[in-house]
Amino acid sequence: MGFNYLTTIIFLPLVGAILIAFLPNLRDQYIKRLAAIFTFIPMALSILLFCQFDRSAGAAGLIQFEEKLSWIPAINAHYHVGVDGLSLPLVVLMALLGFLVVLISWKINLRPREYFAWLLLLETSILGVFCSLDLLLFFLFWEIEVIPMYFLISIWGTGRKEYSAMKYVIYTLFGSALMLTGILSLYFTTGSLSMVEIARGGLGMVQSIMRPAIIFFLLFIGFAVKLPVVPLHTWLPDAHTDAPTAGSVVLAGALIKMGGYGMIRLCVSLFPQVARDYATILVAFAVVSVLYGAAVTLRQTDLKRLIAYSSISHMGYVLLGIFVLGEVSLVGATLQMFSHGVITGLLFAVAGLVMHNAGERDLRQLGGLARQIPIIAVVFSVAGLGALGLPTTSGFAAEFLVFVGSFSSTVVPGIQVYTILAVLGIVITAGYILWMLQRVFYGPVLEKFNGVVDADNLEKVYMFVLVAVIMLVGIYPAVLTDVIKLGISPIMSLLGG
Amino acid sequence: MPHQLIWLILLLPLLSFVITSLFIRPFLSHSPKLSGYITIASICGSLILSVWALLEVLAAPNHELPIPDISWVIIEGGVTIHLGLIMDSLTAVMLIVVTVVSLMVQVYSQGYMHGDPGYHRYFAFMSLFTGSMLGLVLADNLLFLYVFWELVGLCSYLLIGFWFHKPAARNAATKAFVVTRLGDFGFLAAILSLYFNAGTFDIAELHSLAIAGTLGGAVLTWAAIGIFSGAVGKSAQFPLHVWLPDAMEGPTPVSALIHAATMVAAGVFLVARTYPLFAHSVEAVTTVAIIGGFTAIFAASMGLVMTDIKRVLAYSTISQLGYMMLGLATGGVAIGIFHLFNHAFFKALLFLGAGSVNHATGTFDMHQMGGLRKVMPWTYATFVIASLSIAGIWPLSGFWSKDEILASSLGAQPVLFVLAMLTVFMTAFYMFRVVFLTFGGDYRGEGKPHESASVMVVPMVILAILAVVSGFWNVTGGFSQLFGHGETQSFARGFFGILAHPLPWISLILAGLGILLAYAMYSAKWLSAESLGRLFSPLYTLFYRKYWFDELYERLFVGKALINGFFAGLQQFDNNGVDGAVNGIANATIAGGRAIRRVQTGQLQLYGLFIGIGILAIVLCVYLVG
Amino acid sequence: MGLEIAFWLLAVIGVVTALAVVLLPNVFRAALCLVACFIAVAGIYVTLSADFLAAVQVLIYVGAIGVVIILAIMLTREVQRGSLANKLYIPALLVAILFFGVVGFAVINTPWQIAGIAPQEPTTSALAVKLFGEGGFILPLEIASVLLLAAILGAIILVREK
Amino acid sequence: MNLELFTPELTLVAFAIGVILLDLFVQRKGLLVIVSLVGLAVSAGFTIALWGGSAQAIFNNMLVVDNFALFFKLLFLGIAALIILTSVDYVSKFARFQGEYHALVLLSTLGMMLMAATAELISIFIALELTGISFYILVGFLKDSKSSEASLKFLLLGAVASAVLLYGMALVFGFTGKTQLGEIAQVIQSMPPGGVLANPALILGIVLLIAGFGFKIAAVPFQMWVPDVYEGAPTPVTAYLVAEEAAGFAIILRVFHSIFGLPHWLSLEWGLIFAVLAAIGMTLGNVVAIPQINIKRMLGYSAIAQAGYLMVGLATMGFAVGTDALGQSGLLFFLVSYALTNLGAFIAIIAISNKLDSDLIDDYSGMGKRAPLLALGLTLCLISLIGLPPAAGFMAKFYIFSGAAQHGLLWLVVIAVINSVISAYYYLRVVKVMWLGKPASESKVPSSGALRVALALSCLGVLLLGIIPGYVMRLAELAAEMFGF
Amino acid sequence: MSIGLEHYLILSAVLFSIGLYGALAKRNAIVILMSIELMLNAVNIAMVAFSRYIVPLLLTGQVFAIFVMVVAAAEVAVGLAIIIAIYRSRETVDATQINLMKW
Repeated sequence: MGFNYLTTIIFLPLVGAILIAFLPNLRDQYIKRLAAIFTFIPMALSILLFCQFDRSAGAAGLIQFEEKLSWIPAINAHYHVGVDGLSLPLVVLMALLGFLVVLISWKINLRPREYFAWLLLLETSILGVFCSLDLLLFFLFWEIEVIPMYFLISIWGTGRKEYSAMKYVIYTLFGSALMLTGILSLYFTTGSLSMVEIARGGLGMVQSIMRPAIIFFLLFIGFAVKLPVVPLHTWLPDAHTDAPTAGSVVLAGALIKMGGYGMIRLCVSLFPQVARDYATILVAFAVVSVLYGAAVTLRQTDLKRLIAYSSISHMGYVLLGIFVLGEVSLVGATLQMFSHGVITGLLFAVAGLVMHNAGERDLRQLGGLARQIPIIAVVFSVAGLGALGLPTTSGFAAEFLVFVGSFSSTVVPGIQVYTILAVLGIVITAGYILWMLQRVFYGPVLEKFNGVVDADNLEKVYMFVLVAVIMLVGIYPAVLTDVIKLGISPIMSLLGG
Repeated sequence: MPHQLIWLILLLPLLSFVITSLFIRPFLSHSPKLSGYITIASICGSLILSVWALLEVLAAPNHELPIPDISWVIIEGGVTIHLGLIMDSLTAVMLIVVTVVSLMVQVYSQGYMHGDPGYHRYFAFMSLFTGSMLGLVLADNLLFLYVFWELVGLCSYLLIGFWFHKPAARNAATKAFVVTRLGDFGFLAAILSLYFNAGTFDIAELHSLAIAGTLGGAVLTWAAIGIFSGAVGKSAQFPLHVWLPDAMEGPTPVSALIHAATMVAAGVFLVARTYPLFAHSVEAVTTVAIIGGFTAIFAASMGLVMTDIKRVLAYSTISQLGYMMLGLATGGVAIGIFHLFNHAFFKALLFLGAGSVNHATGTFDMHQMGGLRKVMPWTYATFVIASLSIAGIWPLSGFWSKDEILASSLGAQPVLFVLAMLTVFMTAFYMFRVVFLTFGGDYRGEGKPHESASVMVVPMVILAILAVVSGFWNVTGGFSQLFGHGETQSFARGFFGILAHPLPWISLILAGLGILLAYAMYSAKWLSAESLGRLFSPLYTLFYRKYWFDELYERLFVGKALINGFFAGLQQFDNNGVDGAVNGIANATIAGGRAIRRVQTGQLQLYGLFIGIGILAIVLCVYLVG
Repeated sequence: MGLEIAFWLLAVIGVVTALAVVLLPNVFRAALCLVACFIAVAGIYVTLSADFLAAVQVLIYVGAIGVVIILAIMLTREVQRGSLANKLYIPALLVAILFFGVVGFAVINTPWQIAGIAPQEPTTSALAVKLFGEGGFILPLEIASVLLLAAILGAIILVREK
Repeated sequence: MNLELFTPELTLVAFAIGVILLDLFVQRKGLLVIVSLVGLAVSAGFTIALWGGSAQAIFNNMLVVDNFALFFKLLFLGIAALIILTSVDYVSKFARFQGEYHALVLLSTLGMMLMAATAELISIFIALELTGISFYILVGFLKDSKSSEASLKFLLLGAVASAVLLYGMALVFGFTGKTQLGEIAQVIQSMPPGGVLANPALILGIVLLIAGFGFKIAAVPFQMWVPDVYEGAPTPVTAYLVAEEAAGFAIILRVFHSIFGLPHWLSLEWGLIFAVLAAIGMTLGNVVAIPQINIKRMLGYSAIAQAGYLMVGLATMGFAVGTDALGQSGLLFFLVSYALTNLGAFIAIIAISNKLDSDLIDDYSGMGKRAPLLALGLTLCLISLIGLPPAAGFMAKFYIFSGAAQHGLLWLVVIAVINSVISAYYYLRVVKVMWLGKPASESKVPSSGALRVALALSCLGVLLLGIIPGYVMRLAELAAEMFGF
Repeated sequence: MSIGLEHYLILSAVLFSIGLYGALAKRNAIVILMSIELMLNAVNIAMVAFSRYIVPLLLTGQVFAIFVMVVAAAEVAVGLAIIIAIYRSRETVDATQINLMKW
């Protein structure tokens, strides 16, 4: 394995960021091209990775494309990256979005130099989170993301952007603070920072020093803030709403997936027993998130805010899928993370387009745009239908797997009831998605929007790509599930399931 | 020919969808007709294949053709989901229904949609729908079926909202989708629980398990009821019937195809498809019967008073679907499906007729019509045939299937039988009310109506023929035979022998009375509709306001209770409760900072004092603790 | 016996003058009391048979520090304005008393390892050895010299005009 | 007695005096800067030369030369060098006292180096006072009202504190009859194990020592001088104060590790005290820093908070059993990264306020436009102060907290991490003002080469410590293990 | 009873507390300085007493005391210098007036 794929994928955007930030007198166009190049290569590589990934059953639980070298001997930390079935899809997702958001931001003309620098730095950090197998490295990447996001929201955002940005930072830091404590406890109880080792070694000795449940929840809260889980969710609507389009896309598309990923990677894999013990409560939280999120979404009148709230509900499915601790449900949860990433990413992208072109974001003021901007309307509808879990979109495949998995879970008593309640969520979802669609695109054609322009070719490109991904995964999910299950099966063996 | 070809039946229309939407619409929009032709061609292909399939099935020993599966998702130790087709008599019949009606409608649409800006879109959706509908009837496992189930729902949504700039249309579309989704929720839950208990999505396996009894008791009942709730949603049965009348906002051919002949019948089909599950649960089957019977008369009652021709037809559809449910529940698959089979043709025909009328007069309000029989004879003739057929007049197709349903319901549920009989009367009445108001008397609207173009008339004629003859299939008992029960008899014997029984006569008489009443009120004007309306004014308003169900659901339930009530509360809680707490903590910290900094007065001796106090505090703590 | 009397006498003088320092409103008098207190302390040293130290005390404190302080008082013309207590004197008093209590408690309740031997006298030469001799406190001495250098620098810088 | 172990200090004295004399003759004051830097460099050279050897003691065990001391000496020399670089422009404010300024910087460095190295109460006290007095003077160097006020407060409170410290030393001395740390340790450990109350004087002595040293390290409740002094002092001196704090920690570490390290019940005693003080300190500092409008004052409060984090290391040392040096090494590493970060921040502030003549945060509005690089540097340092990667502060916190967590101080760690969340709020406020605020004027903010170099150096250091801290951590470990009392 | 270590220690404690009070309670900066001198003297008494009673032959305490005196002198010098500087700029040495910087 000569070529260090992952390192390249992770750090190319960083290199790009540095170049963009410090190269003297760059013209805006070059900045954008530079950004495009330095995100396109990682995307291409990640797709290459995806193709090269060993899907044979023998590869179950194997870390592939692993790179490991000593980093901080003093605390026995390593630069240790690698992907397995669990992280690979998310890496691909982020790399994909990473490139597309550059296209999405093509029209940014306010301080582009800083903008794209931050954007690329952000991509590096998220990719790093998904790739790193060393707790310290993981946490390092996890924290790096905060600052770029802060700037993206507070400078290029809209509305109460500074408030939202600060809120985002404080919330995230709060979560990661507890997470840090958890990681530290994990470190000194096991003496290791390697996720692989800890997972393999189990936590026999932890018992003696401190209750694993404490560590589990310290970590869990950290991830719960990101995911987000009601009632730790209130940063999300503000941040998503006030962030610039690209910011929202990354936030919803990849960033909040770090939470779900962390839960599977750390909480479940390292503490199977604790997860089992507390599954019921966590599942209850999941159902609450689903229904509560959906209900509140139904009340939103701001285009982006509505989409933002819908994320809460959709991430509830992820939580459900994770903590019913079934193989199918976990696969479903991972798939849901991917599919939500693509779908909501697209939704935000198109919503941003609508707002940019029509100059209006209040659903009560919008209407009839399907006549003026048919292409955007079609794409928006496809994304929306994906969000409401229509078959042949990835959303359906993912949610269905979650449902099947959780319904037949053996861990949580009375899980059927929970599941049914969660399923009820899709009805409400249909409600608000269609309501949004009809408010924006249907109804009498309004004079004031006559000048509104439809998507240009650049925008068509990323729309088409995302739509294609949605449909592909929806029609033939095996393309992902075959990979994901390889990452999940070892966890199942840990769970003794 | 290899049986894999059957995949083509559903793939052809989907293909035409892809072609029209991805290539023709963007690149060849200047030649609108093209997409129509492609659609028709593809459906023709499906039709031919369907006929071939039907013949194959008829030939096959147990009326079933094996078709290899395709694996969709496999998670070892988890789920294994295959996609496969089932090709049995039920499917075969449904295929014929769908393809034939669809084809007719497409041809008709050539004329009806002529010059509409959304011409491409229309045919794209239409072929998508046809493909999905065919997939729905072909699917061999519940998941796959559910996929197409949702897709047809989507198409219905898209086509109802086809004229999206009409607020009524867009609301109707959303309403239709959400209401059916509500039913689908039950369906999905049922699928999950079935998978949980039986470990499979495959319908055949489920059947065998149900028959073997390994799958039974409450589980089976609930699963069956869950499935039925899906059917209730799609087939607009009570209490989820409210969406169908509004759905009439879509183009009329759409109503003919989707909201009369095929999609709404999918509910009936679903129940038939999973019939063994129902058969082994008394509760389930009774529920179906009661809902069906009640819906039949309930809907009919509203059909009596509507002035919008399409809405009358819509209610009649609901009522007829109720019949089918009733037939399924009481008489088994064959009877229910047979009515579905016949109904598809004459109801489609009725809608096409309505469409043709509307095309001529530009309205659906029957008060704006009248006297059209002179100007549009073809439409008139076919419409009357269809009306007679739906009214169940011997020997038209409606008679045969309806008769069987009545017979079986008499055997099973006398009460329901009575309701059904009343419905027969009502049906005859409102249908001929339409006939007389529309075609009888003199023209009340403005403009000069004229007969529609032949491209629209021909399909109607074909359907009219079918509406007459389709019923004959089971005169010999051949249809039931196909479903493996009933014995065959000579055509002549069945054709006339039926009249030897009393039951048909009762229904015929009731129907006749209905027609007579309609004639009396709306043609001969022996008694005035108004006075009658005044006479039964409470009843009239009750019917006319649709039992206030729309108000109940939309205003009260969804509007007040949920969205503006509970959800609004949640939102308040979210903003003030949860988020308020968050901000509260933040502000508290800041306030704390402001407060504490006051201690730093700049008095150096105060600082010194703190040093002293600090020392003392520490020492005392240590002494007292230690 | 003489020792006791001497101690008590000096102690009383010391305490009284000290109190005077912190209580007298007139700065000038306070300064004088301070000097007196220094002298009393010097006496205390004598009773502790630290003759050289006593001498140094007189030289440095009385001679140097006392004079400098009085000089400063003159410079700042604070005599008339007097030196009053600030608002904090009550808590200050409490703290002082409590502190005394604590120290007293500690001192009384601690088993000191008292060596019964008589102290060596005279101390001057011994101290010289201690400070400069082999194994003596040379390091602090050197640091102290640097410290004084710094102090002189500082005094100059701070007092001189810009 | 081999004096080469004493060369670093001697060099400094020589150069200090040299600078003073030179000042009398040369006109180009720039020369002083170079000479001082050379002095520091030479001294550092000697220090490095001594590194790695086993612990030795000279001046009959009053001065110890061990890795611990050398580590700190290097730290102080480095800081001093940066400070002198930083002051290049600023000294113009000191009119004709530039020579004295540099001399005093060198002398104070000497004092701190001695603080880190002395192992005998009297010497410790004198070294402490040398440092203290030099700093009193430096703080008052501007001689304007604010500066003198700060100096007076610092001096009077410092004097009280050192009186208290002396009293503590007196009690310890009286209790053991020794002033050598080593001998004192022997006496205490030879004592029969008894309850605390058996010898209250010792406990009182310990507490008074904590108070005396606590004043230097800005530990609650002896920290109240910090904001005023930070605000009033000349900015380079304010930056320099971090070194004094570090020196204070050096002494505390040495004294408490070697004298009171054993018996364990004793170390638990003061370990807990430090833990509690740490918790209060960080919370207080962070909370009160929020409403500040003067950046120097804000950083003063933040210094209190950081001292709280540092004391987590002390507490850890108290709780650690046997030879476990995690607390110390964590503390040392934290000190290095904190010093670097703080310096970086102040260098940027100096550069900016040289032009603005204001320390108000609001006046930093739009610095992102007017001085992008300065703003970037300041931002990096503030991020590091929050404790976010990829800056040094992150690693430092991780390291020091891991030690604490390891010795059952999880509660303290939780408080600490929550605190760093609070701190993000006010640190980021500065960042926000700089990058989001609209500039008061379009004019760029120039900065001298020396400042740029200093800023670049410290930022580089911050980044390196944040990304590849391994080497420095190793040094810290060596230093922490090599305690020759 | 004969005079013992405790007596001297108590005396030093008394003087120290008096000094502490003065340092905390007096307005005049110079008096504060004086009070601090008192505290230092108190410490010295303790030192010498310890030296006398604990280690009669070593005189360590006396050495300590000498150094304390040196430091005291230095502090006084610098302190007064600062006070005078302040007095120049503000015409007052009242510690309660010296509170430009607060909060």
